[in-house]
Amino acid sequence: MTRPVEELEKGKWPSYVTEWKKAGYTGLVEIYNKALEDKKTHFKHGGMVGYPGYDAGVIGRLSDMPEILGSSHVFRMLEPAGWFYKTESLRKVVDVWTKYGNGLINFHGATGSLQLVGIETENIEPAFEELAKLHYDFGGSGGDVRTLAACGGPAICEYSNIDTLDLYQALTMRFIEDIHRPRFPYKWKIKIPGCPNDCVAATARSDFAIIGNFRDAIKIDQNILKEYPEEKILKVVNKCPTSCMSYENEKLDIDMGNCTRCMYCINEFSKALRPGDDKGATILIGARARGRIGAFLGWTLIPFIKVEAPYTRLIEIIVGIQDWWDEIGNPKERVGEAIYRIGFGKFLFEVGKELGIDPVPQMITRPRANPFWFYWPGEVE
Amino acid sequence: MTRPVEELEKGKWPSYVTEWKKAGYTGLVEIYNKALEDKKTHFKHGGMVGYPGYDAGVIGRLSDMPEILGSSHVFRMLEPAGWFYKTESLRKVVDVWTKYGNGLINFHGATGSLQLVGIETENIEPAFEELAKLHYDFGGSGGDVRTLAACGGPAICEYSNIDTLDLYQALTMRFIEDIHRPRFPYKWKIKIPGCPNDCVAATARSDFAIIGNFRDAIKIDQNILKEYPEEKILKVVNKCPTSCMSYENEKLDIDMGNCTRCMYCINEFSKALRPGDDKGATILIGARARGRIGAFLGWTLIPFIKVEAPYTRLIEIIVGIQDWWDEIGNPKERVGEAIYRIGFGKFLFEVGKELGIDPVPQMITRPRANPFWFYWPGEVE
Amino acid sequence: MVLSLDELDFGPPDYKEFLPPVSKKNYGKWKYHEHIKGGVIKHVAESGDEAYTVRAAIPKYVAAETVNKLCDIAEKYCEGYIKFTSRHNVSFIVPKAKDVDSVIKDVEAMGFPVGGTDHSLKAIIQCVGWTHCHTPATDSPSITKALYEEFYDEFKDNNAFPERIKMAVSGCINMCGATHASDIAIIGMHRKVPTVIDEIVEKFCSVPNLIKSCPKYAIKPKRGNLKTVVIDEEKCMYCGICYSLCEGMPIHNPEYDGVSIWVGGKVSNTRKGPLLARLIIPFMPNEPPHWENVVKVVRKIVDIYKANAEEDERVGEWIERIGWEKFFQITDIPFSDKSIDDWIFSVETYRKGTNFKMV
Amino acid sequence: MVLSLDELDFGPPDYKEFLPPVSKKNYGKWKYHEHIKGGVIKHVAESGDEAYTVRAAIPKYVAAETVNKLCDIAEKYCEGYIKFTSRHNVSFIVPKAKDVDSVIKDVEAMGFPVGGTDHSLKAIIQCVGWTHCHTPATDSPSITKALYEEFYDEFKDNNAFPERIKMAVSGCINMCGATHASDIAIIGMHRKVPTVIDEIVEKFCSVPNLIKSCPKYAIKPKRGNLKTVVIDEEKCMYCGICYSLCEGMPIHNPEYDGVSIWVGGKVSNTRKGPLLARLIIPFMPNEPPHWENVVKVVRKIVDIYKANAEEDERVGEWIERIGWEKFFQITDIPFSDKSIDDWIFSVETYRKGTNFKMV
Ligand code: SRM
Ligand code: SRM
Ligand code: SRM
Ligand code: SRM
Ligand code: SF4
Ligand code: SF4
Ligand code: SF4
Ligand code: SF4
Ligand code: SF4
Ligand code: SF4
Ligand code: SF4
Ligand code: SF4
Repeated sequence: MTRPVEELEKGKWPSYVTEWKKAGYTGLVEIYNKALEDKKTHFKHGGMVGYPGYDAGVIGRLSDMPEILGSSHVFRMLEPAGWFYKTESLRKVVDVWTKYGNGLINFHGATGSLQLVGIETENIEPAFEELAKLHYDFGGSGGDVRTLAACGGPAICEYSNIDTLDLYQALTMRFIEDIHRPRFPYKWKIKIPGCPNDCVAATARSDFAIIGNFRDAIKIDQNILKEYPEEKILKVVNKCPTSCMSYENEKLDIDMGNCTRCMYCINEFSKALRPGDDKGATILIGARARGRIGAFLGWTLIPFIKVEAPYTRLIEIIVGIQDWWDEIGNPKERVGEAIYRIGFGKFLFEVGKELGIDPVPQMITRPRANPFWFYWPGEVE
Repeated sequence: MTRPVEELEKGKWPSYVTEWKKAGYTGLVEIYNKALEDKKTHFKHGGMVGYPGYDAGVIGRLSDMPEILGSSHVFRMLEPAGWFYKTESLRKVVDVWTKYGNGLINFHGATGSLQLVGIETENIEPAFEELAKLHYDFGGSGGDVRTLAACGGPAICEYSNIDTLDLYQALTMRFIEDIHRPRFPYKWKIKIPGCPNDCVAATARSDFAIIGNFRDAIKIDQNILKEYPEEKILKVVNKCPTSCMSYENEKLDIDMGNCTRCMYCINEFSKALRPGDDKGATILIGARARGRIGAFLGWTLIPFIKVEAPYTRLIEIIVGIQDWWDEIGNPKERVGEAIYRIGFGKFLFEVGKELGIDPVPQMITRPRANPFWFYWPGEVE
Repeated sequence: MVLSLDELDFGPPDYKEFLPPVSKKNYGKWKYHEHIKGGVIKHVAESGDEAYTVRAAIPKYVAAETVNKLCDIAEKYCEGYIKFTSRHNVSFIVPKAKDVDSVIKDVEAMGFPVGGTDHSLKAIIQCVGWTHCHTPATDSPSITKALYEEFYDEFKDNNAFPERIKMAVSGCINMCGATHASDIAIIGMHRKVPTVIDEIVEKFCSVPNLIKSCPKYAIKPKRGNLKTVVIDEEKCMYCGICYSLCEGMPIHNPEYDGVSIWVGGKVSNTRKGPLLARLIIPFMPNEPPHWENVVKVVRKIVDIYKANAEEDERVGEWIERIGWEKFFQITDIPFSDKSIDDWIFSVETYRKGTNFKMV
Repeated sequence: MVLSLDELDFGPPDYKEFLPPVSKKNYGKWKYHEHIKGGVIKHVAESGDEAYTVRAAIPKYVAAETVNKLCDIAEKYCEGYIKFTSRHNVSFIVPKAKDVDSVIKDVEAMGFPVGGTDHSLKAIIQCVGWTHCHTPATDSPSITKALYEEFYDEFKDNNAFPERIKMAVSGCINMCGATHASDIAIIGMHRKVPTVIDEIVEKFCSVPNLIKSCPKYAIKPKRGNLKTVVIDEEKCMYCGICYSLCEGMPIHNPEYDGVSIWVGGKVSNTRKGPLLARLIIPFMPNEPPHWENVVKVVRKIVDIYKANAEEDERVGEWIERIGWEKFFQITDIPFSDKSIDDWIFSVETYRKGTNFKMV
C-alpha cells in the first residue's frame, strides 16, 4: 500500500509533495506523512528566530520529532508590488534559497509575502545577507504592519482608479520600520485594490483598505455597447442592484445619483463602460478574520478621498489612526475591534475630528435602533 | 395670553385637556400646566399602592406639588378580549370610576389595559370591590405576566387563523396568578394576532408572540380575482417579496414552496385570496422596547404549531420557558435578553430539548459567521 | 370588607358576552373586507351578513360623559356593543349599511374624527408623558396633539400616502408608546448625567440595586460614604434607568431635555417584514405646547415620502430601497455621529465595502 | 558580517524594474479586456497594444527546478517577466497573440493546468495546515488537492458555473486561508478543551497572558499553584488561542478534530456587495489523504448551485435570494444548532417575524 504522502502525488492536479521531493526536502515529506497517518500536525512552537535588527518576518518552526525534521523556518519576503517579477531576479532568489534552504518557495503567502520555506536557524543570517544584495527585504509578523498587497492595477487592468503599485511601494517604504519591528497591539494589514472589484480581498482581509474608486459618472460608449447582445444588456439592467439603469431606444442610461458604482455593469461591458474621471479611493477600516468576536468585513470610513503621490494625506490618516489604536488597543486587539469596543462615535470624536474624518451616512447601512448614545465633552453646554 | 394647558384645547383635533375639565380633574389640569411651563414633569415616584392579595396592577403616582395634586394612581384593568365591550357593562364601570376616581378613562394603555386614571390611595379598595362585582379584574406591573392582547380576529376579520379571543381568555386565566403577583425577573408580555398582519404589534412588543398562521397553500378564487384591475394584479405580482407569484393567461399562480405567507397579496385581494386551511400559529420570542441592549423584534422560535383548545401544548411551552428564565434571568432582564446572554443554542439544549423545540433553519435569517460554538454535555463522546 | 383570596383572580369579563351579535353569528366565518371610505371598512361574512366598522379617534383620556355618549351611539346603531382598537381608536361595528353615515355624523359631532383606515395616518400611539409619568424627557400627549392638528386631513383620507403611516410618541426611552417599530417615532431624550442627591439615596434607595441597574456600569459606591453612589460621567448615557429606580438620582433638566426623531419602523410581516425605527435626529428642544419645529420636520419627511415612495411602500421599505445616505440627502437632515450605532450590535449597521451612493 | 542598521529597512525591489514592457508602456492606459478561453484574458490598451494573460495553477510549494522552468517560459514568450496573482496562481503576460497557445502548451506540459478565469472554479486558497503550522485541526493542502482533483475540469472552464466559485481552506479558525469571505470554505475545528500540562505552562508560559488571551474568560489560575492554570470546561469553545500562545495547552486530538463547512462569502462589491461565509456543517471527521466525504458534500452543493442559481449570481447571492431555510431544504444538509449564532452579534441573525418559507 502506498503511504498517504505518496497518495498525494497521484491524480491530475500537480502535487506539492512532488515539489518537496524535487527540492529534496525529505524531512518535510516524512514528518508530513506522520501527520497524515496520525491525523495531527507534528509541528510545534518555533522559538524566537530572526535577523539582528529585525524583530519580525521569520516564522520559527520546530517539529515534535527532531529525529525526522529539525528547525524549518520560513522567511516572509516583501513581494514586489503586484507580484510582478523579472525572471532574472527571481532566478537569483531561487539560487540563494537553494544554497541556504531547500529552494522551496510558496508563491505567495495568504497575506502576499514571497514565502521562502524551510530554513534552519544557522542559515538565516547568511541567507538574508545574500537576499539583501538582490534587494529583497522581509518582514511582517507579530504586532506590526504586515506585508502590504496591491493588485496589478494600472500595469494590466483598465479599471484601476489609483496607482496601486506606486502606492504599495510608497506605503511599504513609509512603514518599513513598522514592518520590521512590532510595536502595535496586534497586526495591521493594508491592501490596495485599484477598484471595487477588490482583487486583493482588501474588504475581507485588511485592517485598512484603500480601494480605488471614482465619484463622477460612469462613461458609456453607446456605439460599442450596441455590439453586445441586447439580451445581455437587459439582463444587466435588470440585475443592477439599485435599479438605476434603463435601456430604451438602444440607449443605456445610468442615474448616477443612485448608482453605487458596484462595477457589475462595467465588468459585463468592459468595452463600452468605464469608470469616471474623478478618481480616488474609498477607505475601509477594520476587516480581519475571526478576531475574538467574529470576522469583520471592512467598513466604510472615508467614502472618497483623492490619492496622489506623495500620499501625504493618506499617510497622515493611517498614522493618526495607528497612534490612537496603539494607545488604547488591548493586546491582540485589532483596530476594528478596538473601534467597536470604544465606539465608532467616540473614535470619530477622538481621532476622526483631528484627522478631518466627519460622520457621513455612507459609513452605515442604517442608523442606530437603540437610544443609547453619548454626548462628547463640550457638545452639550 | 392663554396658558399652555388651554392652548391644548384649541384646534380641530379633540383635546384630552378638555376631557379632564369635563371630568372635573382640576388638579391634573393645573399640575400639567406647570409641567408645560417648566418643561418638565411634576410627577414623581409613587410609593407602594395596591389591593390586598394583589401585588401588581395599580401604578402609584404622586406629584411633587401636593398642594396642587395629591396621589393620582392608575388602575390597569384587564381588558375584555379584543377590546369588545357591551355598553351596559361599560357604563357601569364608568359609574364606579366617577364615584371613586374622576371618571377619567384611557382606552387603552399601550399594553392594552383599560386604564382607569387618577384615584387617591384611600379609594383603591372600595373602587376595586365594586369593579369586581362587575367582573372587572386588574393586574400587570412589575416582574409579572402583563395584560395580554389579542386582535379582534374571528369576531370581525376573515384572516384569523386562530381563535385569538378564546386564546386570550384561556391564557389570561391560566396565568392570572402571575398577572397579579410578580415573581419573575422582569415583565413577560404575550400578544395574539390572528395572522401575520400582526394587528397587535406582537412582533415588536411581546416577549412571547402567538401569531396565527397557516402552512398549506393560499386559496385563490381565479374568477373573483379577475374583477380586480389587471394593473393592480401585476403590481402585486411584481412586488411579491419572494417573486413567487406569476400571472399568465388571466391565471394567478403562487409557488407556495417559496411563499413566505407575508399576507401582502392576500391583503390586496381580500376577496379573491385567502389563507390556507391548515391553520395554527408561529411563535416568536424575545421582543421588547429598549431593554439594556436595544430594542428587539421577536424572533421565530416555532415556525408552526397547531393551536387548539385547551392549548395544553402552548401552555407547556410558555411555562417551560418561563421556568427556565425565572431560574437564570437577572433582575430586569427580559426573556429575549436572557436567551441572548446564555446563547440561543444553549437555550435550545437546556429547555428547547425538553419542550420539543428543535433547531430549524426558520429560526434564523442566516447562519453564524463566527467559529465560536459549543458542544453540549454528551454531544462529543 | 376586603375581598378574600378566593374571590380574587377572577380575570377579565367573558368576551363571549361582549361580542356584537353580527360577530357572534359570523364568528370565524368572515369572507372579505373592503375599504369604503376614510374610517369605514365593510366586512362581508360567508352567510352574506355585512358589518361596517366605523373607526374614530378619541383623545388619550376621556371623561365619563364622553364614554356615555359613545355608548349612546353604540346603542343606537350597534345593538349596544362597542369595540376599541389596538391603536386606541374606538370602533363601531354597524350591522346596517344605512346607519354608517349616521354613526359618522354622531361621532364627528362629538368632535372625534372618523378615519385612520387604509393608507392614511393611523392613530398616533402615545404614552402618558408629563400627564402622569415620573421619567419623561418630553410630553407625548401634547406632541401627539400637535401632530394630529397638522395631519388632520390625512387621518381621514384613505389615500393620503403610498402606504399607511404609523407614528408614535414616547416620553422617554422606555418607549411605552411602542415607538421602536413605528414609521415615524418621537422619543424624549435626556442629555445630562443624573444628579445624585446623597440624602435621598441613603434613605430610600438600594445601592447594590442601583449599581446593577446601570447598563453602562457607570454607577459606583461613593468612597467614604458607601450608602450613596457616584456616577462616572464618561460612561453614563443618560438613560434614566437609575432614576426610575431611585428618586435620589433626578435626571430631568428643562434646558437639556428634548426629543429625538426616528423613522422606518414597521411591524407587519407584509412584503419585507418587520423593521426597527432608526435614529435620524438625536435632539430637538422641548417646545410645548405646539411643538412647531417637531411638526415641521415630520411634515417635511412625510411630504418627501409621499412624493418619492412607490405605491404600497411603507416609510422604512422606501428608505431601505433608496438607501439611508440618499434619505439624508433628499431630506436635507444633517447627519450626526449619534446616528452611528456604538452599542452592542453596532458593527452590523456599518457599511461593508464600497456600495454606497456618493450623493 | 551582520548588516548594519542603515543597511536594513531597504524594502521590496522596485516594481518599476519588474514590469513587463507592455505594462510599462501602457501603464494606466488599458482600455478593455475579454475572456478568450479558460485561463486566458485578452487586454487591449488605448495604444492598440494587446497583452494576453495566461493564468495557471501551481502547487502551494514549488521547487527551485520548477521556478526556473516557469522562468524559461516567461523568457521565451514574455520578455523575461512573470507575475503571480493574489490567489497564488502564476500569470504570463504574453504580448503576442500567436504565443498564447505555446505558453499554454508549455505550462501544461509541466503539469500545471491553465484556467481559473471568468465563471470557473478559481484557485483554492489554502493555508499551510499540517505542512508547517502548529495549530491546525485539519490539513488544508491535502483537502485542497482533493478538491482540485474533483473540480479539475471546472477550473479550466470559463462557463463552469453561473458565476465564479472561490473556495478556501484553513487548518484552524485563524482563517489564514482567507476563508471567511469565500463562496465555499472549509475550516479545521477542534472540539475538545485543551489539556493543561502544568510543567510546561509553569516553565514556558505567562499565566496573566494566558488568562487575558481567552475570549471566553475560561482560563483561571490554578488554586494552590498559581504558576499554572485551569480551564472552565463549560466556557471553553476550543478556539485554540491559548495553545497558540503556550505549548502547555495542547488542543490537538486526532479523534475529535475535523472540519466545518461554510458557504456564501464574497468580497467584491459587485451587485449586492461583500458577504461573510456562514456555517452549514459544523463537523466532519478528518479523512486524509483523499477526503472523500468532504469532497462529496462540496460537489453536492456546487451541483445544486449550478442547477438553481441565476446567471451572474454568486453562491451567497443565490442563497440570500432563496433564503437559507430553502438552501438547507434543497441540499438536504441536516441543520444543527451550531448554525445558530450565539456570539456577540447573534440577535441580528435571528429571523424577525414570520417571513420564512415553511419548507
Ligand atoms: C503563512 C500564512 C498562511 C499561508 O499559508 O499563506 C499564515 C500563517 C499563520 N498565521 Fe495567518 N497566515 C497567513 C495569512 C493570514 C491571513 C490572510 C491575509 O492576510 O490576507 C489571515 C486572515 C486575515 C486577517 O488578518 O484577519 C490570517 C489570520 C491569522 C490569525 C487570526 C487573526 C485575527 O485577527 O483573527 C492568526 C492568529 C494570531 O495572529 O494569533 C494567524 C497566525 C498565523 C500563524 C502565525 C500561526 C500562529 O498562531 O502563530 C501561522 C503560521 C503558520 C506557519 O507555521 O507557517 N493568522 N493569516 C499567511 C501569511 C503569509 C504571508 O505573509 O503572506
Ligand atoms: C490577477 C488578479 C489580481 C492580481 O493582481 O493578483 C485579478 C485581476 C483581475 N480581476 Fe480580479 N483578480 C484577482 C483576484 C480577485 C479577487 C480576490 C480573490 O479572489 O481572493 C476578487 C474578489 C473575489 C470575491 O468577490 O470573492 C476579484 C474580483 C474580480 C471581479 C468581480 C467578481 C464578481 O464576483 O463579480 C472582476 C470582474 C469580472 O470578473 O467580471 C475581476 C476582474 C479582474 C480582471 C479580469 C479585470 C481586467 O480588467 O483585466 C483582472 C485581470 C488581470 C489579469 O489579467 O491578470 N476580479 N478578483 C487576481 C487573480 C486571482 C487568481 O489568480 O484567480
Ligand atoms: C401606561 C403605559 C403607557 C401608556 O400611556 O399607555 C406605560 C407606562 C409606564 N411604563 Fe411602559 N407603559 C405602557 C406600555 C408599554 C409598552 C407597550 C406595550 O406593552 O405594548 C412598552 C414597550 C414594549 C415592551 O414591553 O418592551 C413599555 C415599555 C416600558 C419599559 C421598558 C421595558 C424594557 O424592557 O425595555 C419600562 C421601564 C421598566 O419597566 O422599568 C416601562 C415603564 C413604565 C412606567 C411604569 C414608568 C417607570 O419607569 O416606572 C410607566 C408608568 C407611567 C404612568 O405613570 O402611568 N415601560 N411600556 C402602558 C401600559 C398600560 C397598559 O397596561 O396598557
Ligand atoms: C382593529 C385592529 C385590531 C384590533 O382588533 O384592535 C386592526 C384590524 C384590522 N387590520 Fe390591522 N388592525 C389594527 C392594528 C394593526 C397594527 C398594529 C399597530 O398599528 O400598532 C398593524 C401592524 C402595523 C405595522 O405594520 O406597523 C396592522 C397591520 C395590518 C395590515 C398590514 C399593513 C401593512 O403595512 O402592510 C393589514 C392589511 C391591510 O391593511 O391591507 C391590516 C388589516 C386589518 C383589517 C382591515 C383586516 C380585515 O380583514 O378586516 C382589520 C380590520 C378590522 C376592523 O374592522 O376593525 N392590518 N393593523 C387595529 C386597528 C388599529 C387602529 O385603530 O388603527
Ligand atoms: S481590483 Fe480592479 S483595478 Fe485591480 S486588478 Fe482587480 S479589477 Fe483591476
Ligand atoms: S455600477 Fe452597479 S449600481 Fe451602478 S449602474 Fe452599474 S450595475 Fe448599477
Ligand atoms: S391580525 Fe390578522 S386576523 Fe387579526 S385583525 Fe389583523 S388582519 Fe385580522
Ligand atoms: S403571501 Fe407574500 S410571499 Fe406569498 S405570494 Fe403573497 S405576496 Fe408573495
Ligand atoms: S415612555 Fe417613558 S415617559 Fe412615557 S409612560 Fe413610559 S416611562 Fe413614562
Ligand atoms: S442614567 Fe443610565 S447610564 Fe447614567 S448612571 Fe443612570 S442608569 Fe447609568
Ligand atoms: S489557518 Fe490555522 S492552521 Fe492554517 S496556517 Fe493559519 S494558524 Fe496555521
Ligand atoms: S481554547 Fe479558547 S476558549 Fe478554550 S480555554 Fe483556550 S482560549 Fe479559552
